[in-house]
Amino acid sequence: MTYIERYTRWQRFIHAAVALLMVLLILSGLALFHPALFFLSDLFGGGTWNRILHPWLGVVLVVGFALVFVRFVPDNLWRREDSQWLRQIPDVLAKRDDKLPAIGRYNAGVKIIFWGMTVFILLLLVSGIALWDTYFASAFSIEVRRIAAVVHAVVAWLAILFLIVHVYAAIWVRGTMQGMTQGRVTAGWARKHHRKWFDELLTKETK
Amino acid sequence: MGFMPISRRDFFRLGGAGVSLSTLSALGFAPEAALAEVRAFKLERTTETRNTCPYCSVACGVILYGLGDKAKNAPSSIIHIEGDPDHPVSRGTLCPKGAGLIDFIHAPTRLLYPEYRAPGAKEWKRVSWDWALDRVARLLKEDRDKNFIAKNRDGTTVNRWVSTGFLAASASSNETGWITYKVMRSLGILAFDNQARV
Amino acid sequence: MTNSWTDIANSDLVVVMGGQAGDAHPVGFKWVLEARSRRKARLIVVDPRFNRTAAVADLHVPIRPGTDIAWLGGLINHLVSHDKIQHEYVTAYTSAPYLIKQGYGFKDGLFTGYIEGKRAYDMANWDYELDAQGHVKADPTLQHPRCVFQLMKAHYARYTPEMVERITGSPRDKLMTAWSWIAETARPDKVMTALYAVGWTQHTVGTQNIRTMAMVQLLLGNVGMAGGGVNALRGHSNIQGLTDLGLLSNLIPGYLTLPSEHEPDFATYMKSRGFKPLRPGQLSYWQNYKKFFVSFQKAMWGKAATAANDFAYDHLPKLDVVYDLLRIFNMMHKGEVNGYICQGFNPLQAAPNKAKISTALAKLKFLVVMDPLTTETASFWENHGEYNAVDPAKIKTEVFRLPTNCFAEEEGALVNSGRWLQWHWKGAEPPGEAKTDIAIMAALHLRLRELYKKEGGAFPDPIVDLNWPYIHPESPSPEELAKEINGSALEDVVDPKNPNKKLLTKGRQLNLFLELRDDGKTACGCWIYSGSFTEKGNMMAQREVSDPSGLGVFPQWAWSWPANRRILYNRASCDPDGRPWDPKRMLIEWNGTKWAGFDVPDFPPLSKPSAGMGPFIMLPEGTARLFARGFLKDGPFPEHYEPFEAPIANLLHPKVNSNPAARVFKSDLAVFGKPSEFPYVGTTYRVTELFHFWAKHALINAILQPQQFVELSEDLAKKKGIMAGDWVKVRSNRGQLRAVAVVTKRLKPLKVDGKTIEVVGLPFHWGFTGLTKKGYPSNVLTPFVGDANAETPEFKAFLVDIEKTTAPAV
Amino acid sequence: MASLQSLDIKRRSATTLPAPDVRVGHEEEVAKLIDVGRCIGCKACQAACLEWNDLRGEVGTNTGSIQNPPDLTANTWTLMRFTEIEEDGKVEWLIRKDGCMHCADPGCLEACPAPGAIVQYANGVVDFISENCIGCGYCIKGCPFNIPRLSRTDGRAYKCSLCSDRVAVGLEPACAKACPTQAISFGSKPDMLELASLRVEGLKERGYKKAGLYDAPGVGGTHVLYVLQRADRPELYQGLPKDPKISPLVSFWKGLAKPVGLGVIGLGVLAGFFHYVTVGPDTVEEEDERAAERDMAERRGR
Repeated sequence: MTYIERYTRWQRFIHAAVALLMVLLILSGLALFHPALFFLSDLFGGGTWNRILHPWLGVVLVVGFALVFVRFVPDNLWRREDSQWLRQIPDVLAKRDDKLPAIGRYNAGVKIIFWGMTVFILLLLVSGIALWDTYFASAFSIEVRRIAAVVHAVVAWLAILFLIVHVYAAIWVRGTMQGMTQGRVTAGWARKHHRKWFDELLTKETK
Repeated sequence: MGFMPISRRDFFRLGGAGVSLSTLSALGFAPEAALAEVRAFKLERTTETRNTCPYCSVACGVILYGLGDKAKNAPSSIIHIEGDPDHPVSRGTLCPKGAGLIDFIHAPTRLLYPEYRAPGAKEWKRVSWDWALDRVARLLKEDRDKNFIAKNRDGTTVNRWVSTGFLAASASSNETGWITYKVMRSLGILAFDNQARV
Repeated sequence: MTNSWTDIANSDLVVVMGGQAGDAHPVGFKWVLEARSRRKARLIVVDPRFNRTAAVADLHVPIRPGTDIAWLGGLINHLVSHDKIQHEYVTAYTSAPYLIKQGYGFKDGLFTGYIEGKRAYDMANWDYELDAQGHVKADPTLQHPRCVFQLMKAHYARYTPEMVERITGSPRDKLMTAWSWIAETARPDKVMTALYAVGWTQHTVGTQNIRTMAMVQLLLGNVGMAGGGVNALRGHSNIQGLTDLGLLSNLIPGYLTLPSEHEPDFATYMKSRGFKPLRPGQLSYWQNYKKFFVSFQKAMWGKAATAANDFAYDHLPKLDVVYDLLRIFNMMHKGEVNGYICQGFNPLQAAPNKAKISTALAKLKFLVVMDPLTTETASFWENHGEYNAVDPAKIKTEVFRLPTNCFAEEEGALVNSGRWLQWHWKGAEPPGEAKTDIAIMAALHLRLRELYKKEGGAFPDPIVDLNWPYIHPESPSPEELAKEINGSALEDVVDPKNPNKKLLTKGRQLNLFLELRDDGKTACGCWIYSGSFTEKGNMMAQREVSDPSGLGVFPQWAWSWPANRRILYNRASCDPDGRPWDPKRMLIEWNGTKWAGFDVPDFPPLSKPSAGMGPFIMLPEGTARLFARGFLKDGPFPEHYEPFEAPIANLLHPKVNSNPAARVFKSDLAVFGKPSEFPYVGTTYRVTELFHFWAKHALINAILQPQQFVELSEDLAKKKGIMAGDWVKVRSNRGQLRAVAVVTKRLKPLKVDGKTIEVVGLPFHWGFTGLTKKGYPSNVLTPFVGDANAETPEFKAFLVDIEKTTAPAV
Repeated sequence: MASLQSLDIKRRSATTLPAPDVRVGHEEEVAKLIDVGRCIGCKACQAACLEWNDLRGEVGTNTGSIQNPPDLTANTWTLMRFTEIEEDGKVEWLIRKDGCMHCADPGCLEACPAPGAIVQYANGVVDFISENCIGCGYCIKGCPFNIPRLSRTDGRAYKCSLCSDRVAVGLEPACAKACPTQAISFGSKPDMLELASLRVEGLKERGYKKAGLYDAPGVGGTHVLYVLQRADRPELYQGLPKDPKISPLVSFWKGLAKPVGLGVIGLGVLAGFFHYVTVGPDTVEEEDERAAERDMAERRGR
């Protein structure tokens, strides 16, 4: 079997870091979001540590995500075939790959996640700062802070939903995880799911 | 006759103590158990002393709450002051000055020992009471002996001393006032005044 | 106070003027609001500022500082000309009907007898016309042109509403509303009370300010009534007690007076203190003066005071002049004083013209300060930058700072404004090495006595002879001292009519001053306190809270001087026949055989109404004086004089602008400011959060009012480009201070004689010690001039200028 | 959960189960009545609060007003707010004691994510339990009156406890005891409402036609009541809200959003699960690999 390198070591590291942070943020965020999940704060050393760590984790996440963004933004620009792929989402879900258009390195799903997360993280950053009373209590009016609380909650919720899709897709589409964990995918995987990317690689190689 | 040297409301100190103490301890004040608990009532076993606010002449009744039960080995410290509800004028109320009296008692600027400042000096120097009182008595006597006027120009006996003066307080007790009067007048002091003047 | 704090609740109308009862005495002020709750009483506040008291008032009347006599004189005119006086009361209980000597008169601002150059009056003619028996001539119809009533009417006829408005700046509508409300209380069943404080005393016409209100209250029949009276709200917890105990230059405890040098012997001294009744059948209680005096001498010098030596009369110093605070600091300033002891008093902050006080202290050889706290006075030689710019090296004064206990660490009695002697108990030991004032005074005495015994010296007798009967001579107990003040029998006294009846038993405490004797068989430190610590025990420690009257008398709570009487002149609450003017306010009444009721009668209990004794038993005429015969130095009727620094000339008599009998030292005359240079009126006052110069040492209070500020109107702020929170500089001709501006709607410019007059408010609590931010005493600005009678400095009206400045360097 | 006598807990923050409630409704609800018409702004309440609760802030500066400190802080639980107004040439000095209103429907408690950090006792007192407070500041956003403040030093939120420690042993709050002019009274809520109506009447008799009670129905009533001279315009008193209620934003955030949000997330996970078990994994088959090899060989071969 032939393998193709999909992610470098650095790319895997930064993605993993962001993913880890995201998990921690979701856990600590959910602890504060719903009393039924407050027990999660014990993972962080209790409610107060949970409250202290969450915003700082967020800051680190923003930095990490910025690196991810810079690296991956060229591959995530929208292409014509992405729209076609999106229209055929039932075919995707039903594994009718043969009916789908050939797509590049990333499909529309990933791109939506990518751009979604970019927007969400920006919103979470801004609303999070407005909520960060320890340092910024006097910088925002109560009303602004209330709006920020709602924005932060709703956006975080959307982000979680996106990530569920993202993670599920990775699990569902076999061979994907390997790309992020070992950096390589099989040629068959590439050809099946990202035909255009596969072709581009071949073209590059044979030039 | 309602003489009441210390406190009327023995309720907190004795009678009620058994009951309330057991109530409190039954709840457990171990921090880990404190799921939702009001702050412990801090006057539970303090000693109450009746006093009068020393500021203005409304003379509100105050109760001093002293740490400890006045046992020999536990010198009391006042931890809280609150209005005396029995007092007919103040009825337990206080103004912001009275309500802040605790910080007067424990002011960081309270004087703790006699001090002396020599002519031209830039500093206070701690001295002993004996030294200070001996020195003041000596200075008083020197000035009195030198400037005492036994007779005026007409030859009338006047027995006065006006080169030293005394300014009495406005918040000291009658008993302090009386002994001050005795001591100062016996010296023949006329330059004697108190805050009532201003 | 003639009445008590709790009695205020019995009023129908409360007039707060010359003080700010709510701001400075919030707890006592509760009884004003109680009067509102109970009887829908109204509250009038007459004050330059819309203060905290005004915040809950029914009417606030602004007034220019220092014009209270004009305001009240106008009120007298209003009452008299509208016939709003309580006729029966005025005729029977005041001096209104009495005839005054021909020689009395008033013209162009001066009463007769003015001695130019001496700043004093010959008061000989300010007196009653007497008949052959030495009794006052009277005209009960009040029609005689020389009767007090007619003279008073004529005197105040000049105080028309127009004139009062021009002088005081009080808008006419508010003035008339206030006067008409006050006039309503001329009815026997309507009572008004007047609450004042140092807003009246701290003027060069201070005593007369109070007198004018007393006259108003007499005309309205409100003196002696529950809910009435003229009530001084004393500023400090025991100013009343220390004054009762005579801790003033010219006093002996119980308002006896020290001899002057014109009274070389006891007989001469007593000659002017005979107090012979001026009308038939009057008590003239001061006739007992000798008993009080002799018993006092026995308390002072015990066995050394004998009939043979006129009870040690020569042990007392004889006055040439009164050595009040201002005089002593003036002498100090001239280098005539060597030693000074301050016991819990902070004159560097409290006395006028700080610059002068500071210079004066530096001329002392030694200064002793006894205080629980650091004080500015003890530290007057320390350099605190702009707040106390002195050079320690140049100050040669030896200073002693002796730590004393505070209230919580002692027991003893304090006398409240209502004359209640209340005992308090000790809660803890003083911190560190602090000692009680009693122990310090005892230590000084014992040392001096020892020195004089050993070395001799100038007239040691009064020191060596001083009665010192205490169990522990170095620390007399408060109870011993309290018993000594109350007095005891020194020998058995038998009833002359019945040899088997012992009137007094040797060594026993006296029950009351009625038992005092002039033969040396009793000793008593302060006669008015006699009854406070009897054989029954410490009456000042009584804590019975019942009030059978429902009028707030509380007869068994603590003990009230004199004789546990709660409302002075309460005989005047009844008509001449002994029936209460207002049955709902019954304090005492004649029950057919004696005077009885809820309060101790201020009257001989068995004196029948028909005997005609007047209710003002201390006075030889038995009635209250609308005309102060030969008593006050600046006139028998109060007259409006401008403050020594005033923005306008006296509209009534421009040639006699200020009080012609007020005492001014020459050097101080030179530093009065002119309105051209200092166009605004400065006035000083307290804020509620701080007490004088002590509460700034209490953290809680420092938090509540952390930094010095001055108040000014929005108009003045606009004119001077000052915004709230800006730093401003306030200057007078004596000094300047820097503070934060509080710009407020509560100060408004006043229209005074067509001119606009601005008042600058100067709360006075800050200094260079304590926990608040450093500040200046407002006394850097105030003038060194005193009231004609009480020598109280004029802190309440002087001239300043104000301008924007920068923050002080930190 | 039991607490001191008479302080059974009625509500507890961030708790999904109801509190034991058999006693609730049978214990007397307390209230503090603040009659602004009798207030002289002496700050005795402020001093008594600092004293009793052992709070001491910093000695600040004067900012051009006698209101000090200028705002509530973590150690200033009550504050006299001074407002000067002038209408028709008449000056009025409106002085309001600000502090926690102890709402029947407390926004702070609703917003609080920390279990048991905010409780409401059966007597109506809303108390912050500092041990449980995590310092998130959500209570501040939840409060319609802008009362809680975070401590700069320990990071926790603080506010007036209505002296729950005093009330628990049958005493009145320190501020109510100290108030020299009876502007503050304390008692059962019905008693306070009755007293309030007398006070309102008194004010009306004295010419304050717009006098009235402030009991904030929008938050279910409060356990701190005001009698205002100008009940028609509470905002005159330094922004006392005219019709306070918990912000709809907070209600959404802490109401609907919580179950719906969590539910949808759960549904998302379930959707994935069932998709997986029904459709099965999207695997790359041998055939795909071969096709890829073929393509590669083809391209290389060309």
